Amino acid sequence: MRLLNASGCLDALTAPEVAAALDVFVTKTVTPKPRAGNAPVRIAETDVGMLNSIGLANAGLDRFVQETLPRLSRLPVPVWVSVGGFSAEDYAASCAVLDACAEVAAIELNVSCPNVEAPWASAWEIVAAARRETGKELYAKLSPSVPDIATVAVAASEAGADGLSLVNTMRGMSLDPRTLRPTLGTGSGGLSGPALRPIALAAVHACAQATDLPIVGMGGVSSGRHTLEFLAAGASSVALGTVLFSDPGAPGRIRTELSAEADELGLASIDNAIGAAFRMPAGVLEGAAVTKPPKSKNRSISGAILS
Amino acid sequence: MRLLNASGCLDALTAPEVAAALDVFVTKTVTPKPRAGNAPVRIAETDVGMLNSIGLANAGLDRFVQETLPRLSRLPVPVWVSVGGFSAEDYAASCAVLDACAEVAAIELNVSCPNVEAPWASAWEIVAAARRETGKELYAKLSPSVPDIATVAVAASEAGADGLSLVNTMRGMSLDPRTLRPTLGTGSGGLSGPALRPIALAAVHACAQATDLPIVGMGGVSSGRHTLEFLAAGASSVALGTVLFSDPGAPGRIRTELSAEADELGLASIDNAIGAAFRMPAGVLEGAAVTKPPKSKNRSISGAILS
Amino acid sequence: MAERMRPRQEQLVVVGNEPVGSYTLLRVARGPVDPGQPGQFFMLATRERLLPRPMSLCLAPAGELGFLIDPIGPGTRGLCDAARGERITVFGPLGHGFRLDVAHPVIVGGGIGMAPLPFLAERLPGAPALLGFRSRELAEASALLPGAEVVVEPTLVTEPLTSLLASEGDITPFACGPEPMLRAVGALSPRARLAWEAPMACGYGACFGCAVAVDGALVRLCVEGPVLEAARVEVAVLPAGGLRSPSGAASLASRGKAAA
Amino acid sequence: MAERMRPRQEQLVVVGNEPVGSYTLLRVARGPVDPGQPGQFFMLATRERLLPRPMSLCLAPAGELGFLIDPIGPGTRGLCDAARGERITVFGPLGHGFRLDVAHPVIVGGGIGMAPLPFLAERLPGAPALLGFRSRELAEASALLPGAEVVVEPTLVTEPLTSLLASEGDITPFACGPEPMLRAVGALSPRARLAWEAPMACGYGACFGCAVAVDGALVRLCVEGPVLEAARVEVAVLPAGGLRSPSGAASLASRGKAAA
Ligand SMILES: Cc1cc2nc3c(=O)[nH]c(=O)nc-3n(C[C@H](O)[C@H](O)[C@H](O)COP(=O)(O)OP(=O)(O)OC[C@H]3O[C@@H](n4cnc5c(N)ncnc54)[C@H](O)[C@@H]3O)c2cc1C
Ligand SMILES: Cc1cc2nc3c(=O)[nH]c(=O)nc-3n(C[C@H](O)[C@H](O)[C@H](O)COP(=O)(O)OP(=O)(O)OC[C@H]3O[C@@H](n4cnc5c(N)ncnc54)[C@H](O)[C@@H]3O)c2cc1C
Ligand SMILES: Cc1cc2nc3c(=O)[nH]c(=O)nc-3n(C[C@H](O)[C@H](O)[C@H](O)COP(=O)(O)O)c2cc1C
Ligand SMILES: Cc1cc2nc3c(=O)[nH]c(=O)nc-3n(C[C@H](O)[C@H](O)[C@H](O)COP(=O)(O)O)c2cc1C
Ligand code: FES
Ligand code: FES
Repeated sequence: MRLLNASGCLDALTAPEVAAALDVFVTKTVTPKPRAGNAPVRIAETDVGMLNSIGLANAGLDRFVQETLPRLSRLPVPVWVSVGGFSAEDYAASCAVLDACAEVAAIELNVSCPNVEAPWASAWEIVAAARRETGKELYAKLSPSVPDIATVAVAASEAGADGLSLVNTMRGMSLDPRTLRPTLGTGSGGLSGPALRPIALAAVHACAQATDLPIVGMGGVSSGRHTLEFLAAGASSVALGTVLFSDPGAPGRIRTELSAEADELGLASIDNAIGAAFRMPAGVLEGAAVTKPPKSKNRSISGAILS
Repeated sequence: MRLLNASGCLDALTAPEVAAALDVFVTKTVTPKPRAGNAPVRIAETDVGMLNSIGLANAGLDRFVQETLPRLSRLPVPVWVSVGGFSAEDYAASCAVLDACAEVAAIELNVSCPNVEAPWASAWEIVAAARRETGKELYAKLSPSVPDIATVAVAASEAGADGLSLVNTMRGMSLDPRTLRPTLGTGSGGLSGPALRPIALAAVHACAQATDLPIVGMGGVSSGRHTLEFLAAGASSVALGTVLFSDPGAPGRIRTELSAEADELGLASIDNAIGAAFRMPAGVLEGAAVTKPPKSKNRSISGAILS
Repeated sequence: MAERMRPRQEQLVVVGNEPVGSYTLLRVARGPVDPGQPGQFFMLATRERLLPRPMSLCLAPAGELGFLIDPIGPGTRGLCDAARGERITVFGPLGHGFRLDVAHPVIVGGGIGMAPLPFLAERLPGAPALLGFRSRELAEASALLPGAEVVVEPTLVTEPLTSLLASEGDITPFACGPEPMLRAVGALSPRARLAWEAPMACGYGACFGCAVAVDGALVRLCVEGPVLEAARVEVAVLPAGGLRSPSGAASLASRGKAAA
Repeated sequence: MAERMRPRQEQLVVVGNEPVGSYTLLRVARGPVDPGQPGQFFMLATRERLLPRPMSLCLAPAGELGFLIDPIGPGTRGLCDAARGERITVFGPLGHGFRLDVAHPVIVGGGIGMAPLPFLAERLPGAPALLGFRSRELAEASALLPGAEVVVEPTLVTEPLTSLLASEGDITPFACGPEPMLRAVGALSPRARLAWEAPMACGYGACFGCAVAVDGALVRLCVEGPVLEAARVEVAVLPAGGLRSPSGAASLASRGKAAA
């Protein structure tokens, strides 16, 4: 089990001690060209989570590679670089550059659906293009705003991804209580935090069932119990996002809470909880080996009937 | 402004006094054939909402028309029938039958994405097929689990829908705290309640901007303030779902809270708040006329960049 | 529903909250709410939880409603922590309780399933009562049903019931308890009246969450039950092992610990 | 960040919570937390809200940290309601405060913008102070800055400042207040040191939510500020009308009422 930060939720240069408490540091998404990001107001709080419309503000790949990466390499933990873009070529070009950087342990592709018509098609295209340019570990980060995230995960897997990061934010909105106009400058923004947790848990569970890829689970994790649940649903790593804003000490606290959970469950290692949601009650958590969740290639869509 | 119940969240036959407190009663989704629904456990509570996997349990269209509809016609409020199915023909056949029933004021098409590959294409297909069979008012109820709900709304509008119901549940999951296995019998289920509110508000806002159709807003509404926010985002009606489970008196309470909000805002009618989120600060809520939100046919997809 | 009391939703004041063994007896001022019939239930809203929780009426002293609560999760723990003077939203009475029209009733309960039985016993004066518990501590709750015969595991409550059925053939068990117990009682006596449980979001027929199979068809337990005649219930559609079966209750934690 | 105090995250005990006019002075036991420099801020977690709220340090009496809070929304109201003995999670000191290295400082504040000024005045003994408020009641908070010249609307604090600048040209304003006030002060004196505001989720550079344009580039106010030199700030990227401009503050409610 590895503990990461969620992309865009920590800057290791302004808070190196927080990054050092993780197993992996993930950068904010880097795009080929610099981006100022969206106009303020960029963040808002709702009763069930927070909204952001940062707009992928970043200094661009060149400055990232020249200025930021050398400083990040001094961190005591491996660095994953999150890559974004507006076409498969964008991703491919960034991967080609990063492939040459020894400091980069892995690349996370922020597949934020440039092609809304067919999310799995664009995931396939982006991962395949990136795969051609790099031998580094490639994680595909997926959006939960699709009818069936498992089909997107399967496409990413078939295109050559080495892992999945699940999930990105959902579109949400809040209104100013006095003017009744949108709080965020952009109208709507990305919803993160508690509201995302059941959605993210379902996404992790569905993708663990549909693919063999290792999964970084995230979405509203703020305790050892939540971390345990993502592991049980099939994630082997968990990333902290919104919780870091209110609690920069969260990595240490969550590790402590996780060992308490493991003790409570009688587990030698919390890793034994990975995939527990897929095991039959009788075999639950017995033995140290990690049971792989069953794969079903021909998943039935009738599972889509909810209410 | 009309107050409705959300489909599947009220049975007017077991609770006629709750239904009578609404402006419209909406039935649970009726399918052509009877459905037993999913195996228990069918409901679970999470920290941010509830999960259900009822599985469209219903007695089927024939029994609905013969037994239920005559009893519903005794209600003091108009009845909308929610229709579900597994193909466009299913919807069309049900609409043909219901078109002949005088008791039916409108039909809500529960477009729960039988075709996950292209949500707007299946919305178009279903609405168009239904439209051919009935002259009754047709509301298309859409899922928020799509990359861009406005494109689905536009498709429904172009296929002949008279209105939109926004939104249905999102896929979510919770685990039993002791066994770490899914709480619901089906694994995952539909997430409703508070977690859905910012998502639903963004969906209403986006669809109000993209189409001219009247909108029934729903998702986590549990107070007059929430109702007001959905109106401001562009809904002209609001439906109550999960809140009815904990508070069958919610319709009356929310009406009282809404008049207090209107007084507080200095509005002659709460209808003057409809679309307030689209108005320029200077003109906010002045005058009694309902300002239509601006329509943009060529909406830019770059709005999809969140973080 | 015509013959039954119209359910009311009221904010009722907590007047007492005392431990009874491992359970808690929560008493609220009754206000205008009718206690209904034994076996009927109320939905109790709990602090900071989205959904209310179904609770059988346990006792109906003048001006009060009493609920016996097993703190097994966040909702029931919240109710057990309710302080005197606090207000709790109560909705009921709901569902169909025990029909009392039999000559020789016997009251049978297991664990927290004894909750509806003290109120039932009031309406069935003289009926013998049999209670089974998993431990001595849990058995303390039997004080609420004076005169009951109490057994503790490994003895199961079905043992004294079997003897009674053997000696007096025409008795009708009125039972509430974990699903395996209800099944066993139903097998011993198909005309037994059994109070079942299912997860409930609303308690008044709105959500279709509480479906159980009766006479082969799924029905809403909150509408048709919770009390049903034994022979009519097809328990196979309840969650594997039932909600309160020993296997369902055996937690990951306790099993993990035993293994460690 | 090398020269500054390393921020700490601690649960600090509330030792006092007193009204000061319409504001509240929240005092917590300092524990191991350093008060930092005037103009630096702390993130205060609030009951039941997801995100902490940025608050300037107002007073730093021995062993305590004091915050002056305007209850304008759920977060600030929660802080104003904190009871003595309650623990509050405090993270700081954060950001860059006022550099004090000028010959003739003048302290200028508007409304709740006076929050960081008492602590600043301690470090700038003898500096004249000018405070502006929208009402007499709000002006009661000026008691925390004894000796300050206080004006109430319609008089704006820029009026006495303009006079002072006319008579003593080499003064440097140290200002905190609503955005239009800061703009006006910056226009009067481009070398003014201004404490800006932006919505902040984290306060330590993690979220990029607090972006403002400085020298034409978007920077994080929590990292580069909140105190910035007037001439460097391009206010155009702040939300239309600013966070605390009179037009921004004019609520739907008050406008609606006026029209009614
Ligand atoms: C008609 C009816 C009457 C009831 N009367 C009483 C009563 O008088 N006193 C009383 O204490 N309880 C009663 N119950 C059960 C009670 O409603 C549940 O225990 C409660 O809803 C659980 O809520 P929770 O938040 O505490 O636990 P949850 O978090 O909902 O559940 C905690 C754990 O217990 C399991 N669980 C959930 N529901 C049940 C259940 N019904 N039985 C067993 N395990 C469950 C869950 O799977 C979970 O592992 C009644 C139930 C019904 C349907
Ligand atoms: C560096 C810094 C230091 C600060 N120091 C102090 C201080 O010492 N004392 C103090 O009372 N406040 C201070 N603030 C402002 C304070 O952080 C906000 O008022 C608070 O976060 C609002 O939270 P809320 O939940 O109460 O209101 P919200 O619900 O967040 O906002 C309520 C209403 O006020 C508006 N609003 C939101 N943020 C602000 C803001 N910053 N200014 C004006 N209106 C706003 C919103 O648009 C909304 O209409 C400081 C802000 C910053 C960035
Ligand atoms: C302020 C903010 C900025 C974010 N920026 C990015 C980003 O640059 N790239 C990315 O892939 N995800 C970004 N995300 C999404 C997070 O990485 C994460 O997927 C999401 O917030 C869910 O996790 P959480 O609920 O724990 O925050 C951002 C989230 C937030 C709140
Ligand atoms: C128990 C339950 C059953 C539902 N059944 C249906 C249904 O049959 N048809 C339908 O269109 N939506 C159904 N829904 C979705 C609701 O109509 C509504 O869209 C959703 O719950 C969001 O509103 P809420 O957050 O106020 O509950 C159901 C929701 C719940 C909670
Ligand atoms: S509990 Fe909702 S229908 Fe029975
Ligand atoms: S408040 Fe988060 S970066 Fe400044």
